[in-house]
Amino acid sequence: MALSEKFKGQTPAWCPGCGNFAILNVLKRTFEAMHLEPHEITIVSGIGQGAKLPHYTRCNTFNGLHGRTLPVATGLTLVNPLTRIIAIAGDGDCYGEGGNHLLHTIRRNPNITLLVHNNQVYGLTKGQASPTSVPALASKIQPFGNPSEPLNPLALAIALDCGFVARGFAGAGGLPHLQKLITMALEHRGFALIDILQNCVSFNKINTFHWYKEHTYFLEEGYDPGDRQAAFARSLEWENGIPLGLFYRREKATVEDRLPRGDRESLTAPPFLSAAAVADELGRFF
Amino acid sequence: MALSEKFKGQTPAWCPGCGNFAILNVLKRTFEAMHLEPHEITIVSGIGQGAKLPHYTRCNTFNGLHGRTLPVATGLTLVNPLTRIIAIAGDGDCYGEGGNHLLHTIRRNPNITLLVHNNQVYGLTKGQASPTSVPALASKIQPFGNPSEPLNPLALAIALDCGFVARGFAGAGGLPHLQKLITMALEHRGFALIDILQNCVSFNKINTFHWYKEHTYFLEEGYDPGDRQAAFARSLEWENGIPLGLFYRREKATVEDRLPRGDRESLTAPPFLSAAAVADELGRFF
Amino acid sequence: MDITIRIGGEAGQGMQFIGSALAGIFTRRGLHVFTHQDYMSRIRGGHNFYQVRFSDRPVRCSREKVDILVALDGRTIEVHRDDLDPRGIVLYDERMTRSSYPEPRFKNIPFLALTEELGLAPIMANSAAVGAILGGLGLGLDTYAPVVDELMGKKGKEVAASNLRVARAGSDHVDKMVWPGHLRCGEPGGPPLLLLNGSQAIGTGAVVSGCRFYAAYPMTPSTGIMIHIASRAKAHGIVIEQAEDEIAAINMALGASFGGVRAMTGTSGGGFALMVEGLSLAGMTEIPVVIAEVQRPGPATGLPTRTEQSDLLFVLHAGHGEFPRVLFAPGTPEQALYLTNKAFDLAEKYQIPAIIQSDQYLADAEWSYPKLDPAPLRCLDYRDRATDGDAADYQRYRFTDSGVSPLAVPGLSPRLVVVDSDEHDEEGHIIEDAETRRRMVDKRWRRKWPALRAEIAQPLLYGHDRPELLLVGYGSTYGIMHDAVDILGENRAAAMLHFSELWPFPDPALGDYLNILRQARLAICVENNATGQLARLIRGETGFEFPAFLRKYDGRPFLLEPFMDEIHGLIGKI
Amino acid sequence: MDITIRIGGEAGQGMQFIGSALAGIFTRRGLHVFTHQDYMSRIRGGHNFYQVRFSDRPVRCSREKVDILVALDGRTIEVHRDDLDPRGIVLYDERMTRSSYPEPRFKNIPFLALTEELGLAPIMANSAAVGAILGGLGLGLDTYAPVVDELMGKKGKEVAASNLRVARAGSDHVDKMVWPGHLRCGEPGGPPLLLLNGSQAIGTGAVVSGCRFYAAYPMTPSTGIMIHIASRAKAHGIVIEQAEDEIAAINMALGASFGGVRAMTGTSGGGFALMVEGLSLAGMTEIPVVIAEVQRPGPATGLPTRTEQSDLLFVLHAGHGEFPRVLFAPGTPEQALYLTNKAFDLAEKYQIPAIIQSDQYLADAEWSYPKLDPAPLRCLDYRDRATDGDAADYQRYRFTDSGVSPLAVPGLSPRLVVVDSDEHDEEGHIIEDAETRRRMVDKRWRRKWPALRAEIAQPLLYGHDRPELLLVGYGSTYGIMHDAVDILGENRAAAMLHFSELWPFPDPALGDYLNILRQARLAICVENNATGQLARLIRGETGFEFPAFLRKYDGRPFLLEPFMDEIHGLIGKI
Ligand SMILES: Cc1ncc(C[n+]2csc(CCOP(=O)(O)OP(=O)(O)O)c2C)c(N)n1
Ligand SMILES: Cc1ncc(C[n+]2csc(CCOP(=O)(O)OP(=O)(O)O)c2C)c(N)n1
Ligand code: SF4
Ligand code: SF4
Ligand SMILES: [Mg+2]
Ligand SMILES: [Mg+2]
Repeated sequence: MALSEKFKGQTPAWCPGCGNFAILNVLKRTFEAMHLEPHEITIVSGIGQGAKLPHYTRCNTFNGLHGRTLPVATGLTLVNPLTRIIAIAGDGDCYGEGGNHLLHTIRRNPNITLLVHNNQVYGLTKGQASPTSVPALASKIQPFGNPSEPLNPLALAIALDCGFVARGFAGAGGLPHLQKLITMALEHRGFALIDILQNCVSFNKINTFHWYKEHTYFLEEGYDPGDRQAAFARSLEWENGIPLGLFYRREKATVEDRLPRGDRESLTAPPFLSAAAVADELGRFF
Repeated sequence: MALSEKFKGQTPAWCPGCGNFAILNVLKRTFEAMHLEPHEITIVSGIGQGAKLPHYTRCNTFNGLHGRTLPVATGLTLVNPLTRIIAIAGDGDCYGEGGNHLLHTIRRNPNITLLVHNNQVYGLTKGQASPTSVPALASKIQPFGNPSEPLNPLALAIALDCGFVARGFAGAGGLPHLQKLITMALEHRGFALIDILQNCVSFNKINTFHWYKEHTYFLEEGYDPGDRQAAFARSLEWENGIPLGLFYRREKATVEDRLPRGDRESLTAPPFLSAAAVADELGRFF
Repeated sequence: MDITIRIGGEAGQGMQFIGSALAGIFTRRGLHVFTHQDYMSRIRGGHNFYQVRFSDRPVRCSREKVDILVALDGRTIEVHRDDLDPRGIVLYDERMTRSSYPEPRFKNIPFLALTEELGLAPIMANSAAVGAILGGLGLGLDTYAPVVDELMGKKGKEVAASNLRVARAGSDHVDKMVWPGHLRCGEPGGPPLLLLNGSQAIGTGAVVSGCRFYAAYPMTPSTGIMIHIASRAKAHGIVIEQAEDEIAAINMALGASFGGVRAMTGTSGGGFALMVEGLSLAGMTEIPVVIAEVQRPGPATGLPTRTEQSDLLFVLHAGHGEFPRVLFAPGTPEQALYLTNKAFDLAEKYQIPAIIQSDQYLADAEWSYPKLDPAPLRCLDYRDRATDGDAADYQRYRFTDSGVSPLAVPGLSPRLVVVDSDEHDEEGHIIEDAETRRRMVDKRWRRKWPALRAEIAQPLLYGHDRPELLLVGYGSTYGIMHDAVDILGENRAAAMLHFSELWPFPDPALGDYLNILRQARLAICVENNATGQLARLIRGETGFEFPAFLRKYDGRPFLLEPFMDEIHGLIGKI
Repeated sequence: MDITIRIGGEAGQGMQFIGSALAGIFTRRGLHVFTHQDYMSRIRGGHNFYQVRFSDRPVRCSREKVDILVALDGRTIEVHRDDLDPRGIVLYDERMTRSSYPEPRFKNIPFLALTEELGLAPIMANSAAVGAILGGLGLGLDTYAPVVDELMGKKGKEVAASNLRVARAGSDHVDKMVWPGHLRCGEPGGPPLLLLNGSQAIGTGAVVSGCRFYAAYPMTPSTGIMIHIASRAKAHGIVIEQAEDEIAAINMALGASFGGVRAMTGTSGGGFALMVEGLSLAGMTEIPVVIAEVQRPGPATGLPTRTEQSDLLFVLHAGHGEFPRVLFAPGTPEQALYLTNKAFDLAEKYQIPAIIQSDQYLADAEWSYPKLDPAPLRCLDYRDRATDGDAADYQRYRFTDSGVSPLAVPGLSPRLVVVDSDEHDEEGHIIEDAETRRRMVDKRWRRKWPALRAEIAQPLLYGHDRPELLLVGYGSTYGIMHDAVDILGENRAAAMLHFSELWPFPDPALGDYLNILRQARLAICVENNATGQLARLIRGETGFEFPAFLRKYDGRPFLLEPFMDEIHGLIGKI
């Protein structure tokens, strides 16, 4: 299916060969397949290479600070139910600078789909180790490699009982699969995390496109994403093959379920109280 | 064993009946049993009720900002190997404000013992929900209870492959057990997390001392803390009994293992370069 | 009549109950009240006090001298006996203080025994104290029941009824005592007054301005604002979110404001420090947001439950890069209410962050008012809430003469709202060229500035209109300066110049304040800090150099008598 | 001779290689060099350039006019052709630019073909460009090999040898061309010069000051400092830690400094915003720390790879509560080196935070120097490193006349080091009483202040000593003001007043600068920002009002010719 002009945005400033192109493409395809209009979507992102994505399509956009994607998206979803909210972040963005927000957004369970463009490196700032970098990754400030263990975002999310935990790959064979994952995530009620393995041609010479292609495989048909223990076990697989797919899913109450008035009407009307209500507020201190 | 004066500090400002007294006592006992001197210990803490603890014993102390216990302790251990470093934090301190540091300190694996005084509430600020509060906990800013799911610190730590993950209870039967846990943690090479259930008489009327007493039990003799899957499974137990004990242990390289010169000599000498070395540094730009 | 009651004891003993009950009863009887609180950063034990000053005339600050000291423990007597007015009295129960005091001004009243005799719990002894005071003052227990009902809230009628019985026992007991005549009230007339503190006022200001989202992380002394708004949230559909940290709080507020509603956050200095990057984000994205910064003594954790005015220059300059902001520092709950409303108005009108700076003293001090007038409130909606339109019509950052571009609501229409923390073009997309950059800086800052500055009120001159003695301050020193001017004004041309709208700094060309400053024989800059931040600001903005300063930085507010002494000392030096 | 070479192309094409190679070769030949970089926030594509100015006299800023434009793509020609000096030339390869230019000043050189002929990879075509320029300038390839060896680092001898072959081909090719005579160098004499940028200078300043710990989170344009220190870490046992965020970075640095070593962190404005609470912690705990704040245009993410001086007042006032700090804004790499050393010295001596403010321009611009003198470096250890003593002897916050208390190392002796973010007593334990609070504020701030202020140098006056035309600035505008004064000084009494030690603000009573400001017929405040922050600071601290301003806020540095034009415009208005 050729892409229409509907979601055509600015020209990407990514390096040729960067995995971000594939993610952008899949996302546009997903929007088209789901018959979404640009104004029915909001992408909230941070700072990093992947985080530039919303400029390269068309939708409502909040391209905020490095690491602060999730609180912005949360504030938005708590008051405005009019758009599907997609949060886009890098591995540094979301697991490094913004790690705390991930923990607590999972606890809140807002209706947000989070796509992490996980290239296992800091791309935009030129190659430093990210929270998911392997120990062998060296850089000018880590001349002898990365001294910390890589963080396993899937295991983390499953430990926090995140309601939708998946891994995709921004590569040829993985694209229809990624589209399916994103579609499912957008249809999931509650917070959905998709960690997307994405090559960085400029700075990650270890986990290259081909490395990912060789090391990943799809979770088998019949895998049951309802089993948290099994999901945890599978999330720990890495050395002998990296599973792709939906690891864990559980529906539960979302933070929006307790919204007082996140409705269309409250957003079309000026936000003011009636004169009687104002008088009541001012008179409460007798 | 009566406590000597050696570790006697200021008079605690805690409420009578607070579980913090028990933790303080066990800690002093542990110091004495391990034949430590006050200057051989550094307690780094944040802000909260539990975080006041170092003032109530005698040791080197860095009582810093709310949430920032672990980075301070990390900076210290990276340059100064002379003391045993204990980090003390509240559940709000460590899992809320400072949540990001917990993730990354586990990845670094420094030689620090972290005690979390987990009373499942914000004590010092008067009873708001903490990251570990149960949904039923109500407060003046959460009049209808706590809308987020409680965070499971043990599952989180196991997911991140933290090398020492334990739970204690600041209560009668739990005290010798807690002392054993703290001793093991101090003897463990690397980062050790002990989440200590602690009653707050003033603000947590749900998880009271008696509630904890009734709902906790010790992990059985013969439980194998080397099995990560099993540890994860046991860490999820709560409703039908809360296990106490060492859930998971694994020895691995610590961040100090890559220290260039964290030795006593470098700390007794002024930090300056020789004249030749200075000349070399200034002449590197030809 | 001008009577000060101070109630002291350990945290958890219930000083707040006694004080609030008294203050509530006094205002219902039409008496003017000023209260302030002094408490430690602990939940039980230590030493706290609550002070209630009341009068038949308005009162705006606390006195040091105490007329009636209520001691719930022995330490209270030790700590406060030197503050007792020579004609003042002490009410205590020797079972609580664990010693008895033979001097006649020490009145041993068996609060505990009176309660026990009624078969009630010892904590109700506090009602005996309230009853005793009301009895002694000759005010009776008429308004006792409704006030305590309200204070008790959910705890129900039965408890309130029991409290009333204990209060009566206290009152009856005092009837048999010698009570100094100058501490009797007569029959106060007057309609009931309102009683509210700074936190309630800011919270109410937010509610009546249509605030729909408040996210914060608990931090003393700012939590009172969140508590007030949370108590009104259900009635008005306000979303309250406890964030995981202050960084999340401000980013949530910006997300919500982007989403189309008026949004706010609040914190104290340490939490504000964590919001600084988010403040700069508000500046760059031109998203309206209101922030309450409630000061406590710093640096760092400092004295968490005490007061200081030491974040003025910090908050004024917070945030990397250059962008306009509004900074207000109300001096009274009334100002806090209207300035919060004005903060929302200007934040939305100019699409900028607006900050209300308060402090622990203002936050917790209660003031009484005959009424709060809705008329000055400004409620205008500046958002573009159209539900139709075309994506091609709309640019979030369209260049306009005013610098203000239309602010649409995402999802309401086909128009796309694109905001960016990077420098951007009119559509909101990232740019790097010099020309667009320059124009966007002009739009965000230069174009908005003149109109924004014109919104700012001149500082308030109270007292003589050509004063020789001038007290100059901002924020919570309003009350003490006002009352001092009333006293000083009896002998000389005295006035107060109070700044509550601090940024944009009031334009001296639009008013007379700079002349007033210059012509005063003695202008004293009064600040609750160590380094004189307002004086520095005024010097920077106007060139005026103060000849004299009055500063306090021990975590406590100014009290009337020592304040007057210091002023007289400064006058003497001239 | 004063020649400017600008090399433009897409990110990733290797402009930096060409520029660095040329600059290195020039300085080895004893030529004075100034370089600056202009790059986008992307890794490949877009448009970047690197500019090298060299001369037989010192040069301190960039010119707008280009003598030799090296175009690695067609866009470079579009963007920069208007900047070409009328007598300037363009070097390009039509295969790279995808069009050819008939005018004689456009020199089509087949960089790619020359490389391919040697059977080498296309990326080495950059060496052909270097060779061509060296050939054209008449400098030869003598110093080519060692410079490229060093640039290539680990990549090994073989690559370097191949590069040399390509360079020779480029040089030979040019030999056959007409090359304008005024762009030939003759035989430069002089011993080799050093070449370093602001980041390297700050990094070196830290290393030679004995810094043992550097924690930071990557952020352009501050990362260069960390890269330099990391490159020296193994040699000197320096611990380098990439923190999870900037909050962690500053808290780690404080933990390390508490642990007994000199510690530092660095970041840009947005990251500094996140460090503000930690800065206040340094103030309260009196733990020495050095912070580099390397500015880029804000607010928020702004223009991440460009330059601005817009964080001055923010950084100066950052942090809740009141505490002393030091703020330096070096104008050159040389100043950056010595002021970093002074920052460490004062941080340790007064137990305060010391901040070095830089910006992208200073960070990346390279300057040449004959040598860097170790003599002015101050290396004194102020810590108490005794290994004996008694716990009872020691109080971390002992009251002293100077306000400075002994700073011991935890674990070295039985003495206990107790630090606290709450207000504390001499031992470091939490207190809440008014009296201790007041005394601690006095200790931390008032007592230290006079001695600290006396450490601060007066601003630098360069040029005429009683100037009628005075350029006033701070930080990275040093070079442009200096060179402008050299030009202006030919016709009039001109001078520059440069502030590099900004806080404590230089005491006007200790020098003559205020008189110089006042007596100048025209004092122009030069700032790379929109709101004139230095002018506001000077007005606040001295009362001096500038009559004229020169500001630039498009993310680019001042360039010599337009700068001179603007000054002449301002002179004309007088
Ligand atoms: C507060 C703050 N700190 C640091 C930065 C600099 N910065 C921008 S992007 C980035 C990391 C990028 O890595 P990642 O999130 O993995 O995204 P990628 O570029 O790899 O897609 C950093 C450190 C910033 N913009 N803000
Ligand atoms: C930056 C910052 N935000 C908020 C606070 C206020 N604060 C102090 S302690 C605390 C929470 C205490 O809860 P917890 O960590 O669980 O400790 P506890 O008192 O329950 O032992 C908060 C919110 C602070 N000191 N600093
Ligand atoms: S640096 Fe890496 S992540 Fe960034 S655009 Fe280039 S390839 Fe993609
Ligand atoms: S409030 Fe709770 S945690 Fe704090 S001291 Fe009291 S009982 Fe302990
Ligand atoms: Mg990345
Ligand atoms: Mg707690």
